[in-house]
Amino acid sequence: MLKRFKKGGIHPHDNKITRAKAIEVMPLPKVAVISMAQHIGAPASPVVKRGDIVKVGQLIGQAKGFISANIHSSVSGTVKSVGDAVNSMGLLVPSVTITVDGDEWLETIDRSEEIVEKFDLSPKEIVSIVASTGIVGLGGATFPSNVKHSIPEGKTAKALVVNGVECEPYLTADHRLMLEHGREIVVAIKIICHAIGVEKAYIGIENNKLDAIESMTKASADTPIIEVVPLRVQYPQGSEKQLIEATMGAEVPSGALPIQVGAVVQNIGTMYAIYQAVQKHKPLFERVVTVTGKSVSEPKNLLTRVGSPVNDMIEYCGGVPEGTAKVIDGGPMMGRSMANLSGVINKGSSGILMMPETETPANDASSCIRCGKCVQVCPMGLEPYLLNVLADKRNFEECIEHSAMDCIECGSCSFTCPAHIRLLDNIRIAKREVGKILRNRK
Amino acid sequence: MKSSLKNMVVVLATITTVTSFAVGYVYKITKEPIRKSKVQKTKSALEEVLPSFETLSEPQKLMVYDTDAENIIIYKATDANDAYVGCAVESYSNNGYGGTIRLVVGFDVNNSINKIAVVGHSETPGLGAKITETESPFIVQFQGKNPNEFKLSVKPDGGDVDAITASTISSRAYTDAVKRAFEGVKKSLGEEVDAVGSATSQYTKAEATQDADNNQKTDDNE
Amino acid sequence: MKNKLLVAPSPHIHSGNSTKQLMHGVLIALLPALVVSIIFFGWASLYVTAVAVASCVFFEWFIQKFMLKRPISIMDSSAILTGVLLSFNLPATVPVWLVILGSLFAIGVAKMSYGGLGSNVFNPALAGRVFLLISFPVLMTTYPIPEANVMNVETKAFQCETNILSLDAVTGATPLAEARAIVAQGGELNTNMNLVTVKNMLLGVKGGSHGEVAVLALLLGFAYMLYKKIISWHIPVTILLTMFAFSGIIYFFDTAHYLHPLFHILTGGAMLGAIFMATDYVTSPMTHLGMIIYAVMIGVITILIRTWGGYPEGMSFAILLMNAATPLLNKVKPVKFGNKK
Amino acid sequence: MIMNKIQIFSKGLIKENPTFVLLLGMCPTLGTTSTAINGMSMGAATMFVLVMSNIAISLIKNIIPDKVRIPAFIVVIASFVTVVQLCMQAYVPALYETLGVFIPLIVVNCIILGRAEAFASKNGIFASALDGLGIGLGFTLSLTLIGAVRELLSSNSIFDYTFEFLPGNGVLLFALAPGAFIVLSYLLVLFNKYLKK
Amino acid sequence: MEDVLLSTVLVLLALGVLAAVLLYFVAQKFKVYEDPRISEVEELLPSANCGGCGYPGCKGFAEALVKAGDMKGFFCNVGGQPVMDSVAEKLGLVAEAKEPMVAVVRCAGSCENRPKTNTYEGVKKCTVAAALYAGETGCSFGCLGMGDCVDVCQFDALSMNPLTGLPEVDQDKCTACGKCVEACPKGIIELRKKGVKNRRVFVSCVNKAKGALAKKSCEVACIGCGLCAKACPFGAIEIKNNLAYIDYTKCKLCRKCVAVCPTGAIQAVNFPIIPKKETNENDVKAI
Amino acid sequence: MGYMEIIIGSIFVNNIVLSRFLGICPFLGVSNKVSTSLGMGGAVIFVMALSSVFVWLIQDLVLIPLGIEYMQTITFILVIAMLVQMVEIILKKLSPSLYQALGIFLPLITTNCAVLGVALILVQNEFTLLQSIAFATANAIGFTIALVLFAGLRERIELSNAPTAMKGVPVSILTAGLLAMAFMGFAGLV
Ligand SMILES: Cc1cc2nc3c(=O)[nH]c(=O)nc-3n(C[C@H](O)[C@H](O)[C@H](O)COP(=O)(O)O)c2cc1C
Ligand SMILES: Cc1cc2nc3c(=O)[nH]c(=O)nc-3n(C[C@H](O)[C@H](O)[C@H](O)COP(=O)(O)O)c2cc1C
Ligand SMILES: Cc1cc2nc3c(=O)[nH]c(=O)nc-3n(C[C@H](O)[C@H](O)[C@H](O)COP(=O)(O)O)c2cc1C
Ligand SMILES: Cc1cc2nc3c(=O)[nH]c(=O)nc-3n(C[C@H](O)[C@H](O)[C@H](O)CO)c2cc1C
Ligand code: SF4
Ligand code: SF4
Ligand code: SF4
Ligand code: SF4
Ligand code: FES
Repeated sequence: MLKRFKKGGIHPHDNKITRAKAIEVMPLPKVAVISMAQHIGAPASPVVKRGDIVKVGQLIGQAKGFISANIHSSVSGTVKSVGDAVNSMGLLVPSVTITVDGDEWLETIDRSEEIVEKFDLSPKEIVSIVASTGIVGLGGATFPSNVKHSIPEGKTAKALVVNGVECEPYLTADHRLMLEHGREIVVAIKIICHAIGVEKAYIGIENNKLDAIESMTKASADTPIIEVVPLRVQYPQGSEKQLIEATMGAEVPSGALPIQVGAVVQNIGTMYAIYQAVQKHKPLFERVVTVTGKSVSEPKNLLTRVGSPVNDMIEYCGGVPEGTAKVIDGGPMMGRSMANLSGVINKGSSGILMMPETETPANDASSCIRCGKCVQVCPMGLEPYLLNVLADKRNFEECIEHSAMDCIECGSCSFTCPAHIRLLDNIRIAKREVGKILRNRK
Repeated sequence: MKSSLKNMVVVLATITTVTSFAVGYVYKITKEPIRKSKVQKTKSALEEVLPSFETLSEPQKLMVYDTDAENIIIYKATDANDAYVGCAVESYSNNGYGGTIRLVVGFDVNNSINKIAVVGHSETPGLGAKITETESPFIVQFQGKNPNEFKLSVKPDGGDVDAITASTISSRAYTDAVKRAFEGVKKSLGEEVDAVGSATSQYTKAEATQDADNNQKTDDNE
Repeated sequence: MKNKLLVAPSPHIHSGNSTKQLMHGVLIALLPALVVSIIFFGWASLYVTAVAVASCVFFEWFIQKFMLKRPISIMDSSAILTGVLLSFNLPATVPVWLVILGSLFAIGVAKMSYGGLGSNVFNPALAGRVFLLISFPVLMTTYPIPEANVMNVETKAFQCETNILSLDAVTGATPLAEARAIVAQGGELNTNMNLVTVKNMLLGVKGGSHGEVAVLALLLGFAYMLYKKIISWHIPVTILLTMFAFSGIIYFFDTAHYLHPLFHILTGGAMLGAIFMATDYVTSPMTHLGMIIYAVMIGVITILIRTWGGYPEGMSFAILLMNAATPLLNKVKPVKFGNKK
Repeated sequence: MIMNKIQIFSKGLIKENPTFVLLLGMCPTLGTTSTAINGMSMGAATMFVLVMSNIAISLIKNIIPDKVRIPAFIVVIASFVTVVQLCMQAYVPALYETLGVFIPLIVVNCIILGRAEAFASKNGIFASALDGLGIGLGFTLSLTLIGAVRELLSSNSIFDYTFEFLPGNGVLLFALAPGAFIVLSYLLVLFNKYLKK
Repeated sequence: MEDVLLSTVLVLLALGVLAAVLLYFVAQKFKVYEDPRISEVEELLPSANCGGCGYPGCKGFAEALVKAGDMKGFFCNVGGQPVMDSVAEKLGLVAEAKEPMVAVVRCAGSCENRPKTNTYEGVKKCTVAAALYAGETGCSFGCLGMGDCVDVCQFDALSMNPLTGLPEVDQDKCTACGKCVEACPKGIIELRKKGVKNRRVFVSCVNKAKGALAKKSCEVACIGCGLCAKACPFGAIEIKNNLAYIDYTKCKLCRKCVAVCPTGAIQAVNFPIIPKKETNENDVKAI
Repeated sequence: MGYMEIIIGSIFVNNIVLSRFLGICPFLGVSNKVSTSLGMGGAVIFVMALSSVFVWLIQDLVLIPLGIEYMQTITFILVIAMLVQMVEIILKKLSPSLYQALGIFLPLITTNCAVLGVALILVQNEFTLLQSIAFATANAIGFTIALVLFAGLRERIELSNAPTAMKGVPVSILTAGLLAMAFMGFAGLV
């Protein structure tokens, strides 16, 4: 019996259309709009001004504060403007807009294909490289990785858990990386194990990616500290708390961080970025993005520069298909649907998904029939139906008692509700308000 | 008004004295009517269930079964010629659906049932309470029957009584009370078979009921 | 872009479940029992079912349209289900007005007064049945008896066809009521255990409400609902086990006056109640632990009422009582992630 | 002045109806309304006590020390209740039996003590009597109404005047405990809808 | 017979006296300090102890009320309004007369002024949409039009105008409770001075984007041009983050600003209609 | 009457609220929340058990010997009122925490029908002292069970969308009705 997390979960159809499509390089954009807010935490402050000439890999935004990350230019050319730009959600974000001119990289970056296995760095040095190259989690949360690698006083890490689950339907970016760059990822794992001082690393991969399991097993054959853990398919296996339970068997207590049980979780893409940063001196300015959808004419996995317009990418894959109702940044379970297509790709964008109206949930919520299905599927053991009404009645105090803050926003409850209630919409509001109340209490 | 120990005591004392006096006075006035109304029920029940009669004997209290908690009371009736015309029995059964059912059962000279009146019950309206509907087949079936020939238990229990639909329990209890009355009569007559014809003490109708009054149970909250 | 993009918070896909689908699933699961009932009781049983369904749907529509002035939701089929289950709880021979009155109570009082599907706190069909049982005990306990010989069944059904609406009621007590009568007369049960054979109990050749008799057909429905994941096993299995165990204990102490445990779970509304009525989502607890406590209590109360109470059948009351306790049982939280050390 | 008095009297009927608006004295409201006549009698008995105790209390209000106010009022009210009890026992024994324990329980009916405290202990005799009469009448009417509806539904009759209304000789449930609650609930809805402003 | 009367009187007398004495001494002996206002309020209450108010008896009610220090949500059915009034008086909780305020909606982005650029399909709540994105139009500051404010208003003072897609305040019903201000995730509603004869002048826009961007998304947006601030003789207008704000404590309702605003973002309500308005509109077109 | 019969009878079969209709005011008033209803239930159990003792003593040692049973109503209510008030004062001093949990409900209990009603019923039934206590306690437990169930139901109804006309009191009373209907299942148990 394969391992998996125990409580709740759902089985959406995985629709991995692009699983066999090798990573392709996306042509350079004409104009790149690079957001200063590509990580959770405070936006970086721009260190270039209008008219400046920048090279690929050059620092253009300086991290500001603890959970913030450096931003590097993904293109070479002239800075067109520095200031607010409208993103794909219609919101204004501080950005640097660069008119692209050629493709001139910083000389320090090693652009060769050769795999550099050896490293000779102290943990401190590794962490500082990860910080200065602006690496954030590519699994979706865009949490600055160096923070995770700095184990807090009094805690010890026991294992690195590499998240190769990619449980979101449609997305295949991590899958392709594991197939094409398994060896590099193994090197990165060794680096981070050294950085955080552990002798054990798990790579969790669901068994709908048998080729990836095989590829990673092969790549890590000579590295005994790495254990590839095949997992039974179940959404949201990729969520770090669930993954830690599935691989290590430990439950991260409510409100605590993974390090509480000695785990550090990193996404496959992040590991590949770390390899490039440490061994190739390449900051994080490009990533693999899956452009997909059932009626997209040429779905692809694209290695894309951060700041490339969404529109260009869609055009490159054959344009918006007839009947598309939603374009989603990310996967169908957790991704955000875009309000316009003039936005750009960020570090956290793992996919562009185009869905026809027939595939999106109908907007016809009826009253809750108390079937308990949401309770049964919630991986956190919450009572979504209750949080939903409590939030609806604005009774946020009681939401605290019912652990609203534990919700990982996986969406399993909304997915499964036969009454088509958008439970998570209200629960998110509950989390926000509860957060406010808790902060005020302190 | 501000309270002090003195005025508290004085005022409360005054009020209680005055009101208790008043209440006590009302009690005195109503005592008699209350007693009357209590016996009225039995009295009219006796008159209703007995064949026409002139005088009633002294009530006789009797324990029918060893397990009984209460007495039944028998009144023997004689006509103007002092001839025994039957008797009335205050009987009961504790097995009703809502508790005790109290009946007055009238027997004629042959110990056949003359009429039965319900004087107390707490059965469910619409179900068990049908035992009070004098015209109903359930009640009528008892009239004129001699329990020596008519087996006093409901049909499901192997007797001759047709139970009220969906109220077997009430019917059973009712029948039980009638049976108890009958057993009482048998017992009473068996002991004083001779005495019937030459009862020493004779009462007029009015006196008889008066007497019945005095023998009422006085357990109610008077 | 020609048409505007749709924007919504995640998730952007749905399992495809719907309330209507679930209700239809339950209806399908009830079909075998209906078929058996028609075979045994004739077209009258279909007639009662049809009247109940029609009046439930009508009342729901009427109330929503003219009294609550809310959107009409009869399309979710829950009223149909209430109608079917209500009728299954009635003897096949009840007069039409009784069925309609029961539907009015079930839908009007127990369901719509609370706001309709999902808001009610008591099982509407059971509320309707208990209302009728208390109000019209005579009509509600006059059962037609299906022919004891299965071979005759066809001819019986045939006869009824010619005389659809007036099934010649061969009235009789349910096995439970009969057993009670025997005890009441001072008889002993162990000598009378052949009231109904186990085979007849399973097939449904016994007196009772027209939908509750066919045990095998109901079990078939149960299997279907389990397979379709409409309900989980917790409530039905626990109720039946509890009934079996509790009545078994009583039986063990006095075999002469108490019924065999198998008899308990195969007769009366045990199967119908445990499988279809105690499991009603709206009025049963949400968590598995809650469900188990709920089910154990239903089992215990049912046997208590059956054995010592005024009504021969306790299932309906037990479920209603535990419906009332459901909000309290919902205070039993699911096991939260992160409690294991 | 006249207007004022009329108001004191009439407010108990609808605006401050003790049953449907204030929701007081719920026990007799539910417990004694199986028929119209029972409801009416209970209402009348309560009204009598209410009027008398209002008068008595407005008479003695000035001489009662604060601390024993409640015990004093209770004694006065309880005395009137006992008087009613005795009189009913003597002259309408059948009624007394059906109303049972609810007659002595008039003592603890919130309406009575409430009116004593809220009105009689602050107003003159005439006004207090009117107040008691109005509230009492409101109570009586409500109880009669509930009784009538229950009697109609449960035995197809009102004040024992029988007619065909429901099939099956009426619906027994309405004569029993659940019916009392259910009828009251729907009457409240109607009251709120049509009478309460 | 007579001794029944006698014993009746004696028993009750004894009980009465006992009650008085016991209560007196127990009360003395077990005295506990509590806020004297509690018993004062309790005195005023009817002592029916009916529990109708939802509190455990009149005392519980009095305690809760004194603690809350606020009459909101407290009502005694038995005593009715007169009792509540006297309680309020005792506690000095009579609402003191305040400058009358009213809620105003600071967004004029109706469907015409502000075209839709996408369609929202989540739970129809402003808070939910606001947490997700900018909204169905190009303006990321304006009203989302899903009526959270309408839902929270207990006085039925707000309603959604289906034509404009904006909430409207019924100035006669609004009690300035501020619920809607709290509820609006976009901070669009503000409580402002009701004004002489209900007349008010305010900037009906909260768009902080630069002029061009603001104008692109909405016809009537404040573009932060500053003409109004210059025109105001009382210095009541301040431009911050590309947005003008009129301080109602300084504004004298002269309406000079209304005349100069090139987009018509400044609203003057309840003024008699004067022909000047037309020139105003012509001005807009000219620009 | 056996103790078992008294207890089952008063808790389930003749439940004081749902079948005898006593104490409806606090039943409707103090059932907004399960937690409060538990406190109220505790207080009722305490007061009923205590007052049953005093009531029995008065009835058997004073009223019956003197032949003035008709004074029941007045004396009982006086005694109960006095008792409750004293308990309240004493509790407040001796155990503020217990007072917070139970004591605050005490005044509410004095003047509700349940306590006096139970007192009158128990003397009517001519119970012994022990039987009286059992009867009173069982009735109070019955009250508590009904109250807590009802409070749970009300909490739930509060969160669902009852029709506007039914919201609040009407739907609560309706629920009490259906609860009473469910309790009728116990009919005949004793
Ligand atoms: C204030 C803060 C401090 C954190 N510190 C750590 C840390 O010390 N170690 C770590 O592994 N993760 C740390 N995290 C990251 C979280 O554990 C988690 O990886 C991140 O929130 C994204 O998780 P997700 O992608 O599952 O949503 C921290 C997060 C926050 C908000
Ligand atoms: C519901 C849910 C599903 C997730 N699924 C994945 C996933 O499939 N793959 C992944 O790498 N991270 C996934 N994450 C993010 C992880 O929790 C975690 O943040 C991440 O693996 C940490 O690595 P990173 O900091 O390198 O991104 C998911 C998070 C949530 C809440
Ligand atoms: C509320 C209620 C009241 C009842 N009242 C009575 C009653 O007054 N008398 C009675 O015999 N049975 C009464 N019953 C018991 C049932 O009708 C029981 O089924 C019946 O007595 C036994 O069935 P049978 O008479 O058809 O054999 C009552 C039941 C309930 C639920
Ligand atoms: C598994 C299942 C069981 C149900 N059982 C009942 C039932 O016993 N009675 C009923 O009226 N409705 C039943 N329904 C339908 C529906 O849930 C019911 O009408 C709601 O209680 C009305 O709000 C059931 C539905 C499902 C899915
Ligand atoms: S979104 Fe939150 S509440 Fe819903 S299933 Fe996931 S963790 Fe549970
Ligand atoms: S899944 Fe939907 S219908 Fe079922 S309990 Fe949860 S919210 Fe209610
Ligand atoms: S919520 Fe308050 S401030 Fe807003 S409109 Fe309504 S009454 Fe006025
Ligand atoms: S004013 Fe605010 S709360 Fe009201 S509809 Fe607009 S955005 Fe929503
Ligand atoms: S009338 Fe019974 S408690 Fe109020």
